[in-house]
Amino acid sequence: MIPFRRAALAVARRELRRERRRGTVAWVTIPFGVVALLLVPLAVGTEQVLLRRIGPGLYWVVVLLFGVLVAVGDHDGRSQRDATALLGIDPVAELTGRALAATLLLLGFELATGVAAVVLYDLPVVGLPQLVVVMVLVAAGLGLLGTVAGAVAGAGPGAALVPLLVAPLAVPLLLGATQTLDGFVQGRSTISWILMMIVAVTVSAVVVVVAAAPLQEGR
Amino acid sequence: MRRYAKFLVGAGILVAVLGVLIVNLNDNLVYFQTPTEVVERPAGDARLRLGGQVVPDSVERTATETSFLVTDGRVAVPVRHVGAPPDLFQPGIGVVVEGSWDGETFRSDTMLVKHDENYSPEDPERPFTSP
Amino acid sequence: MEPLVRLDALRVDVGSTPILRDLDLVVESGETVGLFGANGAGKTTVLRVVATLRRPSAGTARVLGVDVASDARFEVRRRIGYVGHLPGLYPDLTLAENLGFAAEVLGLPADRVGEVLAQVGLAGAADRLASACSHGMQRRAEFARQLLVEPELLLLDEPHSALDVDAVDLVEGLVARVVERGGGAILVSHDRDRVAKLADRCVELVDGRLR
Amino acid sequence: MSQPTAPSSPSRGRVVVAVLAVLAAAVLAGVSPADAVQGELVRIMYVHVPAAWLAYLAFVVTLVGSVGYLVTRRFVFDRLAEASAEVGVYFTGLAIALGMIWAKPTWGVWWTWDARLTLTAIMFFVYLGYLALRRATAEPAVRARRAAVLGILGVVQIPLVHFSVVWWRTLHQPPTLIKPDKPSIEGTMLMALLAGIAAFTVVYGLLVARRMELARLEADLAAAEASLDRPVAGSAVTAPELGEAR
Repeated sequence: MIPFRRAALAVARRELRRERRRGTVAWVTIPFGVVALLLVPLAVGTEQVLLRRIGPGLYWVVVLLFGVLVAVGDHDGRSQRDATALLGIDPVAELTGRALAATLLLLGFELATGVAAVVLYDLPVVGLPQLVVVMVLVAAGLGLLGTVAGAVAGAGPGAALVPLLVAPLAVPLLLGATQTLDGFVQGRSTISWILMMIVAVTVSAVVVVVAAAPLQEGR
Repeated sequence: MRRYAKFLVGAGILVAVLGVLIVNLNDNLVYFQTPTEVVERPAGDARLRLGGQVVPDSVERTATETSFLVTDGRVAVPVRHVGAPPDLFQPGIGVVVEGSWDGETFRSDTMLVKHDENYSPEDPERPFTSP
Repeated sequence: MEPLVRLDALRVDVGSTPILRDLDLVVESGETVGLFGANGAGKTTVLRVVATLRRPSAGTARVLGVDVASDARFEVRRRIGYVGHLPGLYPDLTLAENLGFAAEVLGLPADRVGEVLAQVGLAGAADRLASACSHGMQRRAEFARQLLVEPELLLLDEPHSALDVDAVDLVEGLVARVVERGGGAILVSHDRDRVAKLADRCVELVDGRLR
Repeated sequence: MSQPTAPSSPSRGRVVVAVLAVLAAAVLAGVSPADAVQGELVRIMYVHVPAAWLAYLAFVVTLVGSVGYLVTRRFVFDRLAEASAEVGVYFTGLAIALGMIWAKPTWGVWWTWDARLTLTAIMFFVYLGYLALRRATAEPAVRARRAAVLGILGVVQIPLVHFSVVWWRTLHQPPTLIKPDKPSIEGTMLMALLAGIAAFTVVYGLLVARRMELARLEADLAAAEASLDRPVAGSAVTAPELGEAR
């Protein structure tokens, strides 16, 4: 049997390399996310005071909805899956590697759209340690959920279902992210929200481990 | 070339529609309203942007507020701005303030300094001073 | 010693339609078996069951000493080489990157990739995206991957499709290598004559049964 | 098969002219006086305005290339459109970034939604989309045709962006140079600005020529590789060596 760590890291590197070749995240998803941040104020009003108030919420909604597209990545056809399986890669390692790559891409997406949100909405950057923790947790949670959803929906027409499958499940991440930062600004304790996010990420990780073999083999 | 005739017709229609939009959207696309407009069209409690020149000699500063008159040359509106004004704020400069009416005064919480299209040296006598 | 492959009363259904019925087949070490039959006879399904990629509906299939329906299949997969009739390369990676991924997973030195690509005559195309390669070149790259993996059981689905004369020799060389080391091979084709040249014995699949 | 030719390096003369032009513009921008209201911040203008000018120029050239391709179906026009759009996107981004850096100390915000800023951002993203469309389409003729349609439609935005400050009341200042009466800018500043525009235009020409050359080489390479694909002999595919192992 192939060592788990080696297989997972190889899969993650493979997925990152594929993204670099395709450039979908850098050329399509990130610009589209920034366009969304740019357009929403045209609909709700462009007053600086209003935008400073709702800006963080808009940012996290954009991260959630567009982040799903980043997390799903590109699904393999059957022949690619067969070839990978016959290298002796454990299905859990395959999905873990994909989730790892998705998490790193999501961090890049969060960073790029985050800078755009700060600049566009003139947001103050406060509570940097909390912000970093929240961004990492959201990226990990969305990466795991998107990977599972991608494996559930498969390639072809099913792939369009993925955002619908993930978005409702990602509510704890959205709530945790906004409430943690809100709580920091208002001086409330944020630890319970962070704990909730950690639980959400852990549950998603458990789902990946339990569901990997049936999802990857069941077709 | 007949294929491009269709394309040209399409482009022509597009330009015409855009022209109509530009004329008609005028009111909605302006970034701020002038003092004359805000006096003629009372806005109630709604937030709006007001832009014009700061009347020289009308500026009074306190620790937390700045009061001044904003004019478009015809009407002057008293403005009370809460918070520190931008560095470039000075009598005679163009400003856009964001806020709402508080009785007869316009109470602003956001101020943007509007630079005009004229560029002139600090000291017109010595145009070639190096910085 | 247990044979490489032993199929006993194998049955595979898709929905309620049987694809394979009462299939018995044994492949011993050092043996090359040709499996031929018409389109839709179930040839590919046999290969996928043997490759542990598809569960039998009934009967048993033991490959390299383990039951393909058990979790032990994960342990033996690395020792099975399977080239399906569709290429299994990632189209958005180069040939070298595709094989480099396999080498990384298997813990092989990276320069093996260049060696095996040269062996199949693709040294000049190593840095070309798989999507920019013809079907025949992708098949050659698949064979290069088998040289990297060095399987004990080689399963080739229509090995001659999309190949030129040189590459047909390549199939022969690849099979010979595996057999030399005490492994075995199953070659599936609709063309009896071509398979017969390479195989020690041939079996025909008709309507999901061996004849 | 067209034989790939070695890259012709741009004539040294053109590079020297470009370097000298940029240096002259930089010196003029450095010695010109500080602005009465903005102070030293005014120097951002000497790059911001030329960058915005190049954006207009580049997208008009993309229009020319797009129309040229559709009429003649010659790929040189497609390469012109592509090269110009890439340079244009770069300079649009530069103009926006510099504008933000200027806006923060002047207006007090990095960004606001006045007509000029919003339309410029939309133009930036439309041409970013143009480049993404090119990346996403592999077949050269299909890519050129689709890109040409977008390259023609996109140009509608240029007058909108430029005259937005005249047609609508914006926070952004109205044009200083291109307007009915004479430019409202002091002489030395005007010289520095014009020198910047001239220097950037020279650099633009150089970049586009270079990028077109690169695109031609890429196309030649792809054509060369494609023609190697069918007969198996060639540099990409050779006879297997595995036979020796038997």
